Amino acid sequence: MIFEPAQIEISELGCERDDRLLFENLSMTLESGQILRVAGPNGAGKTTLLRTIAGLFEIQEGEIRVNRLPLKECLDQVLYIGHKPQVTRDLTVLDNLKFLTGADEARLKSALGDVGLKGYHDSLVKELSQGQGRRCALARLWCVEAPIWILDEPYTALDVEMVETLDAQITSHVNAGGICLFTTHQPPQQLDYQTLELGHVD
Amino acid sequence: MSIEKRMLARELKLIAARPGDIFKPMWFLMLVISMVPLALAPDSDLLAEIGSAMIWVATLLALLLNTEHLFQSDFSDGVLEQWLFLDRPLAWLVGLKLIAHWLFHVLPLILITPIAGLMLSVSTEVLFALLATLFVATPALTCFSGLGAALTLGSSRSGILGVLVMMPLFVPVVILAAGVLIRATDGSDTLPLMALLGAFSVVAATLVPIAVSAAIRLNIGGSN
Amino acid sequence: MLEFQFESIAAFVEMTPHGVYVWPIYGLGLLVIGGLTWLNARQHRQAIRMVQRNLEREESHES
Amino acid sequence: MGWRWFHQWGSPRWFYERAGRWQLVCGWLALILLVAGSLWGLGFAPVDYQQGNSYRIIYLHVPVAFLAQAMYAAMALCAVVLFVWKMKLADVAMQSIAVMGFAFTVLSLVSGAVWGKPTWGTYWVWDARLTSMLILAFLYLGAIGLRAAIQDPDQAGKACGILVLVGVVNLPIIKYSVEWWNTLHQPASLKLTEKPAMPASMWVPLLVNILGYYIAAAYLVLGSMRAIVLERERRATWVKELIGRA
Repeated sequence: MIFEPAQIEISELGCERDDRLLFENLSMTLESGQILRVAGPNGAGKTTLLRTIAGLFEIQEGEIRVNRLPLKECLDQVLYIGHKPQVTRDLTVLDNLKFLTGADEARLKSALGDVGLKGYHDSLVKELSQGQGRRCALARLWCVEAPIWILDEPYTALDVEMVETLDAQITSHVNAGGICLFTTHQPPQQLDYQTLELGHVD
Repeated sequence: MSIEKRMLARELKLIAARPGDIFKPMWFLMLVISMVPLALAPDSDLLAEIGSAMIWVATLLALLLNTEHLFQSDFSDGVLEQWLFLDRPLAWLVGLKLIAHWLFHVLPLILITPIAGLMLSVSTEVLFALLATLFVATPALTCFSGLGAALTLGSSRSGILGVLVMMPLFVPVVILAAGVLIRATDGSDTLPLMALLGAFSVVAATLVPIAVSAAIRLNIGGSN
Repeated sequence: MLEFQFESIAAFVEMTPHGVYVWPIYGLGLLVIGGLTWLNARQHRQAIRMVQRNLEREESHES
Repeated sequence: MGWRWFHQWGSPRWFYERAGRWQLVCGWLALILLVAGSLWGLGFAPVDYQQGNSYRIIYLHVPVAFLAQAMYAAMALCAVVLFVWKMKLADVAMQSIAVMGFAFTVLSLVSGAVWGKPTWGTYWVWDARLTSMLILAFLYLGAIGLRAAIQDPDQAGKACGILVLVGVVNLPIIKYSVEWWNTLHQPASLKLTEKPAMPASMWVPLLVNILGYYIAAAYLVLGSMRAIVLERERRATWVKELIGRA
């Protein structure tokens, strides 16, 4: 599928947490087709920035507009995957995804095939390994139609093969007109991305 | 499938996965009720007199017990923050969750109170009044204790703080319900009080989810 | 209007028969207000000391 | 940065410096009024023909009971200011008022109970006023406990704000229901009613003390707010300058 041209406009964003200034006067515009990696040392505010853009944190200073509308009105266009498992351990893989995505069963099963969880749809999440649980959360990237992806450490607990699959999926997403923001400690080889360095504000 | 149906379906599946969640509060209720004659005296007249009030208080405590962690596991799994991306206002989703909770966790509790009533020799008329008050009052109680649960989400050492914080707000509900029970014992008209209780419940069930959603948003904004 | 209602100071203190109830309450009131004043002052002192410690630490870092 | 600028009340420094002076004025004023009012009430107001000297407790009990309720309303007002204008000073005020309000509520409960002993022959009756005061004490405790349980001060403040707002909406309902409950259960003879016709020589000192306690409360709240502002702003430059200079 092809997305309408999308745009995220961040202007003069500032954030302070626990009396520490994380970033200030952060302005940038992200357009369809762009991949942005947010980099920086631990505690630099990567997660805070991503969660702010995802609308999970209240904006302390500045403004974020998506397609010229305030962020709050556009949250259904955002797909956010964070540190937490985002799956319920006592439910099956399929039930978890059904609740979060609302997609039909056939689509979900094919997405599970894409992330290498074919045949696991009836397993409870607590029976899966950590990597498999992570794949289950990531499977949403194959069955949700949101133009803006915000991925916090998506590569954690993935094997080489899955990393490649994920890179390919991100590439095809932005080629279709999506936007992707992510953080990671190991820079991915096969992506064409820009980098935003955090942790240099004083 | 609409988000509303997905919410309810998920709740049902969670219950199927963790049936103990339903039974523990019932177990608690029956235990508390069994303690009453032991602490007081096995005198059935005496028990009948205080029985309905005891059952009310015990049900209230049992309800608090199973609402205390209403949002906790979804919050720590990170599922709760995904609610923000669903195409519905958070307060609406919270309302759905509370309705599901009431249907699947509170209603069963109410339905076993007649057994407790028989154990404490409560008369049939009073028993019906008791059931009616519980039925009408518990939506408000569920909403308030849900608020307590949401307010204390982010704090790791909250203990039963959510319960302590919300209990004073139960005063009007308890008083009105007691009024109904007293009138039922006298044989006088209970309808006006029931209507008042119902009105309180409806207003609480409409407004409190907004406060709950504010509390959840606040706690999501505070966690990493 | 301003006429002392008791015959002596002793009667004032005694306040027959209710002195035992009245005086402790006023004592408690004094205790609460005084205690809160003391607590505020202590909290204030502690805050100042904390800032001073931070300043000293920063100075020792710089030198 | 951090504190959103919202005329002077948004500036912690402005508040901290001004509040020191206000606190001093309030403190002395309260002291004068309270000493005058209390001595007047204790020694110079005429004896009540029904209750004897025990009624002299009202010169403490009534002002403190007024304050206990007014301070909850003040806390709710602060919560509104916090949510509408994001003014953090309102949160500081909320934190201070919760503690002071609780103290005054307990004081009014205890003084009410001690007054009850010679008047009704018992320390505690489930009188409507006593009961709703007790509930109020629990509401204050909730606000204090919730704040203590949440680490991040901003978040704790907002959580408290939600709780206080829900509480203040419920407070009149609680009061009415308790009153209704009371008439349902209690014989009217035990109802605590002030005699409407109180001679001026009795109510003038009461008025002085009411004013005195209100100002004393302002003094206490300001003092506690200053300490909290300093504590929260300990990393701000103005604090370092202020204390470094001293």
